[in-house]
Amino acid sequence: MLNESDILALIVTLKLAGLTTLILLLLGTPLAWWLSRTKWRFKFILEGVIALPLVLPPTVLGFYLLILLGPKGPLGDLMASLGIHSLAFTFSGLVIGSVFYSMPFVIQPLQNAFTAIGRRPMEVAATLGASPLDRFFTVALPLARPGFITAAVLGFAHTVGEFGVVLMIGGNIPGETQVLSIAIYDHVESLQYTQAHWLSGGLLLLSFIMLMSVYAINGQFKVGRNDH
Amino acid sequence: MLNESDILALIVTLKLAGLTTLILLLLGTPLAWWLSRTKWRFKFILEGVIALPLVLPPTVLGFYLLILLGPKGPLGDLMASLGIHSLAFTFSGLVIGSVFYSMPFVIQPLQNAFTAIGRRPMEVAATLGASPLDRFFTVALPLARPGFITAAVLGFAHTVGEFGVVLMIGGNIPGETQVLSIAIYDHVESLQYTQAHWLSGGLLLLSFIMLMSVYAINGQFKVGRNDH
Amino acid sequence: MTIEATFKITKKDFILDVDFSIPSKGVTAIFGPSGCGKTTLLRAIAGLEPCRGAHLKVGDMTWQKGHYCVPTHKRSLAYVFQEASLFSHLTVKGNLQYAIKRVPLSNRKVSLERAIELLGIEPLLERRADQLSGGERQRVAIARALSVSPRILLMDEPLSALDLTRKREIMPYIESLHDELDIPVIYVSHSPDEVARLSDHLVLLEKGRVTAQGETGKMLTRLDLPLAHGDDAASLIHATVAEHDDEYNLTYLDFPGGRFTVARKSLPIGFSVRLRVVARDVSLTLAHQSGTSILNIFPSTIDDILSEGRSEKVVQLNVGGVTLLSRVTHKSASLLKLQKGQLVYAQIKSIALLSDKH
Amino acid sequence: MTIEATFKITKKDFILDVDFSIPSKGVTAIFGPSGCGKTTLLRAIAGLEPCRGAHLKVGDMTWQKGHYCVPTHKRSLAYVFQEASLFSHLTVKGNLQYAIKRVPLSNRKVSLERAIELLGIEPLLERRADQLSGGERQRVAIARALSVSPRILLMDEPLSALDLTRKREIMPYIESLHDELDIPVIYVSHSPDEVARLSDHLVLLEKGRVTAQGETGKMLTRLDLPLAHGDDAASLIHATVAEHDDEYNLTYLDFPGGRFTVARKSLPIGFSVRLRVVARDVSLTLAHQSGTSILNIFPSTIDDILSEGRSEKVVQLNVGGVTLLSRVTHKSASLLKLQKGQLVYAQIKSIALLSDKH
Amino acid sequence: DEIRVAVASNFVPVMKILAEHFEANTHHTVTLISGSTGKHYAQIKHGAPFHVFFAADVERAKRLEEEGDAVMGSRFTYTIGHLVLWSPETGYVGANSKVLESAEYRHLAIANPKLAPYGRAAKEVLEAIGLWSSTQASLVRGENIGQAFQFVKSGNAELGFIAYSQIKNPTQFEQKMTGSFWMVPQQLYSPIEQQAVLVKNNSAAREFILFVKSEASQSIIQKHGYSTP
Ligand SMILES: Nc1ncnc2c1ncn2[C@@H]1O[C@H](COP(=O)(O)OP(=O)(O)OP(=O)(O)O)[C@@H](O)[C@H]1O
Ligand SMILES: Nc1ncnc2c1ncn2[C@@H]1O[C@H](COP(=O)(O)OP(=O)(O)OP(=O)(O)O)[C@@H](O)[C@H]1O
Ligand SMILES: [Mg+2]
Ligand SMILES: [Mg+2]
Repeated sequence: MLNESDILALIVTLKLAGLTTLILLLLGTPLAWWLSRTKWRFKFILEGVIALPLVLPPTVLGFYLLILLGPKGPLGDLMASLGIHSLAFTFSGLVIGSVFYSMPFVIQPLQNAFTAIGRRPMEVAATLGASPLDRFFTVALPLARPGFITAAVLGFAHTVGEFGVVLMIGGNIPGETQVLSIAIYDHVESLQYTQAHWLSGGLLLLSFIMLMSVYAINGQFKVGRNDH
Repeated sequence: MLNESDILALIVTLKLAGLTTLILLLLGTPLAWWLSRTKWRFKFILEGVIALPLVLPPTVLGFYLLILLGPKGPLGDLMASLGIHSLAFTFSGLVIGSVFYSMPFVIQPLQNAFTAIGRRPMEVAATLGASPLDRFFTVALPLARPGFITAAVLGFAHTVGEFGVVLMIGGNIPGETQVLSIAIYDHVESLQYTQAHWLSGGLLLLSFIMLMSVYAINGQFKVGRNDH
Repeated sequence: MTIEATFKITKKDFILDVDFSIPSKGVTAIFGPSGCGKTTLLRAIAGLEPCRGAHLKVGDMTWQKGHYCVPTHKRSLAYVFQEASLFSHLTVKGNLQYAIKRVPLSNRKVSLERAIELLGIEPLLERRADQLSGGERQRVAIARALSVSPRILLMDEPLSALDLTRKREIMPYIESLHDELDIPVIYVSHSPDEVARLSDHLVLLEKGRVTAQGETGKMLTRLDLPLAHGDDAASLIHATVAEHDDEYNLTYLDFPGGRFTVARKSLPIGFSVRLRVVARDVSLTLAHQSGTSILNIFPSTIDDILSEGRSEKVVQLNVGGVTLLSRVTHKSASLLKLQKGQLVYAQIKSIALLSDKH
Repeated sequence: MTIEATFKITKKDFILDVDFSIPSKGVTAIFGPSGCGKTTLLRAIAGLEPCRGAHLKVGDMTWQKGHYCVPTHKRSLAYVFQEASLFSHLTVKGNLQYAIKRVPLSNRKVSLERAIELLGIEPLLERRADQLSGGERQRVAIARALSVSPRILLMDEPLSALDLTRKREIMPYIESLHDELDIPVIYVSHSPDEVARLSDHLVLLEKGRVTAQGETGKMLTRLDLPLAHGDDAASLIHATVAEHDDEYNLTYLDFPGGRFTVARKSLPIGFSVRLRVVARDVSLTLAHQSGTSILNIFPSTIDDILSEGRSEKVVQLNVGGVTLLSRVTHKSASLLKLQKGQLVYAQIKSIALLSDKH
Repeated sequence: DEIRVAVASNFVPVMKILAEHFEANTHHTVTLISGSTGKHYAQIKHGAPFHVFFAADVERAKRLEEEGDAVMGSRFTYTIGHLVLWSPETGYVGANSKVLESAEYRHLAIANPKLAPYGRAAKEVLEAIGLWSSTQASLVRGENIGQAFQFVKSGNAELGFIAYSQIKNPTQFEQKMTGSFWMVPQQLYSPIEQQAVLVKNNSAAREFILFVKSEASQSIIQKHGYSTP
């Protein structure tokens, strides 16, 4: 049912979504942690900025990223002077665009989860001799697990379904920047509905199995609360 | 700078995003609450289903919704027999599409926030004579406030930036289903870059002010934790 | 009027299996070691522990019977939880108001002002829960429970976070509740002192089972129960205010065995009071002694003597029909040749007066 | 070696302003009413309260001085919090291991097995925190703190959730800590009984200020301090084990004022012990009486008499150089014509023996 | 009356001018709905309230007519597009395909041959001059000709096959179009015909179609770099 280029697109998609989620969790975790702890007066500005990419239509966001990353754009200039080739039409470019676009979905659940922990468990860990980094990993992260699940699921799924940004800065190069969402879109646009149905169905099934496993595993560890 | 149709699009957008967020909060709150409390073994399946719309490219999702809601679709049939006109290409159709698409962004933060409350505060409220509904409104909701902020922000912003679904089932009809994101997209597509810039800039500024206000107000109420 | 309860609740390797009936007036203490199921029992009474086939009747209200189960919020009760339980999104005032608002005007029997004053939380009203000290939180929780004007009050170690002075201020207030409001109080405690001071009825819990229960006074002096054997073994005596002595600021209390002399209390003549006499504080002499600072000396008969450990004995005394416990060493017992039926003088150095109305 | 501390911490309308120096060995009790700043002080010592210009030196370690501040995790301390503080994502075992893993092997001085056994938490090891009773949680928290093998132990009302039997099992263990491990313990309590039993040094806190501090024994009997006036006023006496009486199973303890008779304790001859004598339990007679069950009678001189309320007096006695408090009524005082310098016999009905090594 | 006209994105700028003229001469109002032709096709099949459909190709207009979703016999070609190879850099593209053989560019933008007629045309050209396989590695595809243009315009692709109309009439764009281009000879690709059909048979819509077919309209269309049949 799936032709070769569809399979290629599937692989690119999984690679892109996986990498994006990973980068977002890596970047987002410290940022969300900082946001949940800081008493900085103007933190709300930063919070606003983080949610901002959301309101632009993805294609438009992609358009601006294209201009930004292009050789004439401010970032393109900078990168050229550093000897880095243009990022447009490359897999790396896609990753950057997706990271940018899916950021709020990862930051916000994490920030909420970290805030919900409160100060006490961290204080307890400190009195037990755990350094800030140690207690972050051994106390804050496990206690924030529901937030991580949500962040990862939203980040991953959103990247899989993402389309506008990727379309715009990716250039739809098979095996490199052609992702599944574009492939399905192309089928729909070119009236190859049967193929579109198959591909969508497959994607849904795959995602459903993945999502369900995540939730099923998550449901097995219950983060108990000290309130009973 | 903005022509009449842009302003029309802005109004439609705000109406759509506002209504969608409202509906999502109304529908999502009980669902999220139930998910956070139930001990149902197969809850993970439902959780998976809810996150599913995310993985389809919006246009494709819109395509399927179109098939479903169109006069020839199963739902369209049903509605026609009930005397309801097809919902495709109407504002109501847009709302349905957006609700469907933005659902996971609202459910998940709410569910996490509800889970984090734990059982104790609800038990306390019960011993003070508060009925389930009463304590839900007077205890669970206020304690889940960070989750509500996140849910509303993600839901609203995502609907504003949404595009594919709306384009597909809305039909881009000015004054009725043409939203700002599509208007910007059209400007970009028809190479009217200056107008696109102005519109994007305006949208960003507006959204930024709104988001910032939400966060600033949110920052003022601190939901304290009993752990100090 | 009684409270009848039958529960069977299983939690992993713990089983609470109780079936008891206690008077639905006065203070009933649930006493037992850590982990014996006190909290679980209280939660079951409040309807917070799901349990099938339970039976619970409080006075004329049936709260649970077979499949019929009144939900917690419809049970007219108040609950002071063992751990902090203030709403963190409300101030102290908000917490109190949350309770009050849900009581119909006609049912409001407790004056919030008085509770606030008595618990000393006036200056805290605008604070949030996380800005309070441990004891302050506990006091607010007590005030909040009282403002519900409940038909029954459940308290899970409500005073454990408080200092003695506070405790002694609050205890009489809790005692007075059943007089003023005629509401029964079920009071979980692991402090024998609190139990003796507060409770009229006592339920002993061990490993999820009721080992004994009855009137507190009788339970305290029953030599077959552990309470009569600890360092805190004590007897409860009911007496009435007979006379005040203005010269020395004393009050005389009559009980069937004689007259007690205690520091003056502003109580009306004829008022019923409860006295706690700790066994360790009761010494025995063969003759009535003079030239001693001890004012309370009563002739009594030895009812029973039991060894307490290898070096001490518990002596159960009969003072005009009232049971009194005394703890002496083997040595003293044999020096004085104590034996059943013997007449001795019980010297009571100190007495705790627990105001009461029985 | 001392612990020197200067803190000034402001919290809305509460100010903690302390400057004290206490010995860095033995148990120091911080005693004061609810809301006086005990927890805040302990948190400051642990480095959990941000405070500028504070000064804190524990033995030879400077933890805070001007802008220099050792972060909490580098302070070799353990802290038993006032409220539940177990990690909810770990089992009981996980909680204990969390602590142990962070102690270098060479520093592990506390046997986890012994702590587990003593605190009776063996059957709970696989449970999660929300499956424990209040007292069980507290015991796990104590065991966890001990497994840190700290250089100083901070405890915030660690025993308030426990029954007397447990308390009496755990207290000697805590006392023994500074002998076995030579670590100082700072112990917050509002129970005079616990303070007298456990502490060598006492810091009285009131409204954020230190009102007095010193050796516990001396502090308890100082008539200018509130401790000598409550119902729990008591004296501490240091004595040594002199002889055992096999016939009656008694132990004789010598102190400068004479010889105490107590129920037999399995302590070696020459062992130092601490005795607590509650003021209410000391009666006075003019002559040495016989035919009484009271074995401990000592001739003593009245050092001072102070009115306690309107009907009682506190009498400060000198028994061979040791201070003893007695509480009598005005009536007894005037019947016996008690006055400073007079010779009387102090009859002590009951004595609490607190094992000790000083 | 209101006439709803679904227009392929690439033709929207011209259609706007036409609509203004039409509105000035009649009492009707024209609402333009721009979008991709594939989307419009699906929407019309599912009952979209459009009156006229200006497709980007022949295929989809024809299918609508054949499948009975459009008025039989109303279909006509309204424009024929021209393909150019363009670079914003002056002198970069010569008057022939030579620049394509050099390996100096990294990206060559085209529209997606599967979706867009200009993409299909570009593919035919590359095949005709025998460079289809050798340029594979540097090809970037836009979803439509608009995106292909943006790729080049933003400088991310050095050159690309775009529509002549996109650079022909600079008044449409805010900036003056500079650069160099090669007008691809017509014989290298099959004509890029765009067809329209009447979706709803109402008189205002028929009027509008007649207007588009008129002399005046045809000359406007031609001015924008299209041919007319
Ligand atoms: N965040 C805060 N904001 C304002 N006041 C506070 C805050 N935290 C504590 N306080 C006040 O500081 C005082 C000291 O609190 P602390 O917790 O040290 O008391 P404590 O001696 O430990 O009392 P307890 O025995 O009841 O635990 C209290 O009066 C309390 O109300
Ligand atoms: N969720 C649970 N799973 C397993 N065991 C539980 C759970 N909750 C409580 N227990 C066990 O049930 C027993 C009774 O608990 P409960 O809280 O009623 O004790 P308690 O008498 O209130 O003790 P304390 O004085 O320490 O508060 C304890 O042994 C406890 O370990
Ligand atoms: Mg309990
Ligand atoms: Mg405290």
